[in-house]
Amino acid sequence: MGAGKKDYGIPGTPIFDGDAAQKGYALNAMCYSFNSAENREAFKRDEDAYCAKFGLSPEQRAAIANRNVQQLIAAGGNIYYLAKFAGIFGLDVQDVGAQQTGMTKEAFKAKLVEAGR
Amino acid sequence: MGAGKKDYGIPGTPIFDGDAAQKGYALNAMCYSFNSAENREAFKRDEDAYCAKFGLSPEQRAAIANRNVQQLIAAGGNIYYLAKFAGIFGLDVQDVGAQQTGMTKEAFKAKLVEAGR
Amino acid sequence: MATIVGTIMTSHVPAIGGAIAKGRQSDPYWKPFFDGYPPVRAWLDRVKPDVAVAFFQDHGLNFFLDKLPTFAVGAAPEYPNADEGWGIPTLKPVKGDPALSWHIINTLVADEFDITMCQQMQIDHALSLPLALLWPGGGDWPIRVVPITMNHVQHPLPSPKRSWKLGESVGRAVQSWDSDARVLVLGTGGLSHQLDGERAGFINKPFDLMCMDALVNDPQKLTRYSALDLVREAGAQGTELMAWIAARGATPGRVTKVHSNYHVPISNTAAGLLVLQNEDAALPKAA
Amino acid sequence: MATIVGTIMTSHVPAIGGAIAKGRQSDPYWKPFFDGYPPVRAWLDRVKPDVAVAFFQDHGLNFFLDKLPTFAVGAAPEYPNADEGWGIPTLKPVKGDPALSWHIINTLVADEFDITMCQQMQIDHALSLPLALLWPGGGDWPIRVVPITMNHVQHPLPSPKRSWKLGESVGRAVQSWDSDARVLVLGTGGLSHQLDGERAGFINKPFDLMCMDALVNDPQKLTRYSALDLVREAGAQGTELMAWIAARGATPGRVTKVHSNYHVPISNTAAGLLVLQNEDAALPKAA
Ligand SMILES: [Fe+3]
Ligand SMILES: [Fe+3]
Repeated sequence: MGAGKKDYGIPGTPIFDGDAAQKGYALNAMCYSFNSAENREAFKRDEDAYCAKFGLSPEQRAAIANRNVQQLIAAGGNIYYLAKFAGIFGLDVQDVGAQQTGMTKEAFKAKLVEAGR
Repeated sequence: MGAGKKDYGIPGTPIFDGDAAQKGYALNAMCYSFNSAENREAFKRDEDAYCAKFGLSPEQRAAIANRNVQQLIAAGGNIYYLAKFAGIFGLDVQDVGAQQTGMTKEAFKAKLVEAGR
Repeated sequence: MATIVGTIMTSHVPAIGGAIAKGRQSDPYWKPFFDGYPPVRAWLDRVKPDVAVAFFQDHGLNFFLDKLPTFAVGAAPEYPNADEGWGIPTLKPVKGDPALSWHIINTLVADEFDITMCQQMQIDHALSLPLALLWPGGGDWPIRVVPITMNHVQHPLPSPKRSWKLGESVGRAVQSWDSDARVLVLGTGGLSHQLDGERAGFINKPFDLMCMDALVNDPQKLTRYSALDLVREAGAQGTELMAWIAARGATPGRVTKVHSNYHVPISNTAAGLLVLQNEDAALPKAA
Repeated sequence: MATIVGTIMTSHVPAIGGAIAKGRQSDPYWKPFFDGYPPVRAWLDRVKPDVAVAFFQDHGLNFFLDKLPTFAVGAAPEYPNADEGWGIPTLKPVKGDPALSWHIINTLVADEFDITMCQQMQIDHALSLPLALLWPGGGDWPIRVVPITMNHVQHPLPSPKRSWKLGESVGRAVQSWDSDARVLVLGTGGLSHQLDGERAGFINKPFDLMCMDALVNDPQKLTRYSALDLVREAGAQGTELMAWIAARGATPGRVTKVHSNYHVPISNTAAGLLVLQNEDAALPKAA
């Protein structure tokens, strides 16, 4: 589920540990750069060039191309840096949650409301 | 002697503490940049412009102009960063020590040899 | 010596910044959340803190995986805010208090905390939005801050027990600070939430309510959990509870609960709010 | 489990790099210093370490005052060297051992050390020159490293006692590492020296010799000094002794002294060298 090798026994929950951090370094470095609006624009202008600059692995490049959160996490992405990538497309953490759980955003939001009862 | 306000009771020995670190921030930031050969060249090319870029205080700017280690330390300079500034002029820690103790380099070196007996 | 007036623990999520910017405080979705804060502002008007010591995590703004500190203490004259990637409105910088920062740093290192000392630091939504909730309306922030960040980005995380001890040491530092300042302790983050994995959207209301109760009366109970226990019980990002634990550790003596609120959901998060007053400080009584 | 073969503690000063580059090892000034190392190399040939855990300070190469860690642990696949401002020849990068790095990081955080975790790190003369002394002649370094840096740039410094405990925890980590690797502990810096102030050039030979003796037989004695005590006794930069103390703390069980050397001056520094063998490890005997 996560990118690490160790099973921490918490279902459905990636643990971003040293293994994941090593695997995801280039991907997370790119997403960290999106703190800057200028870098976000550069990515939008030429996605290929921007990914190449950070040396993404083919798996990471494909996950970015697919805008697929599960693939990004499997490739070592850390959710806090990935959120900055999602921000480029105006996606929020509920979009990200819906995608990962295979729900519509409305259904995901309803699930959250239900958790509060 | 040092740039801090507190007296630590160790004669002739500056203690680079929080007060000194605050006072010396811009000066030390400039000297830290001298880790890069390119930045050392930029400093040599236009010392005024380079100092201005880092926002040195007038006291710091004068100490840099004077190449005076005691003034640099009084202005908040940290010896480890200052050593990189001295390196631009090919000066080593014995030149730096001789200047601070008011000795010739030969006399300073002799003092060190004496300390080993 | 400085006086700790009390402690505010609150959730933070970036979406709050959007709601404030768009004036949505009275929308049905947001009202139960924003309605929690007027009583806190009334309390702040009474106890009038000069400076806040704030515990929170940096969400990948200052620190990257190249050099990621477990605990970092700000010692800057000013802390700018940033949009963090989402283009949300950037709030005003907040003034620091270098004298208190260095006093805390000296105390922490003497107490064997291996902190990272930061003369430059930006603040993200974990500090800017709580400030905006406590002092709304724009204008300059009427408070100085000492930010203390805790790693919740990359495992191994510090433990709840270590976070508690960090808070204790900071509390001792503040109480030994030679100043007549009134100091607020702030802890931001949580409560239960999870952003990543198939369990995204996980919330644990019974656990949150237990924690909010324990934080008033029996806070050390929470130090028996490991960081991974918190992941399991409070969700992958629910480990931010440790900022509340640290803030509670920094709160000395006898406390009373001034106010609390709990609402699910705000964004993906169970939003909690808890205000404690230090009963050992000489503070004006409520009207 | 991994085996700690023993520990090398040595001074480092940038000028050594210049002397090596210019081939001055036999000059009268340098000979008493360089003559200390052939016996160490003979010992290394015998115990054949695969990886070194190295304690030293970063002299303003990786870290600046914006974000200065008390203790930082490298977890990079490779560590490049840099000239640090003096234009001295840059040595080859040294390979890391991320698996051991993360095992040490996990152990340290579990033991309540608030380290900064570094997936990128450069090495300065404090690591590159000891490597060049131990494995001269150029070519790839025959060893992997885990660098652990300690703040001696900005007060408050960690204490000798905290440095010792850091070493102890690292030693436990190495001994619990599931690997058949042979591990060398390395501590670099000191001995007495002072670069700044009217006391520049200060050296304290009796103190250094006492420390070198204590490090063999009674190392915890040195943990009674404060950081400022070391400034007073060993000079402003003599606090680097703490790297030796940490390295000794990481060395388990019974040790014997294999070799030592002490020569004043090299540059502004009293140059020390001490090699200890772990007698509890099954190691080949000397011929
Ligand atoms: Fe958060
Ligand atoms: Fe050194």
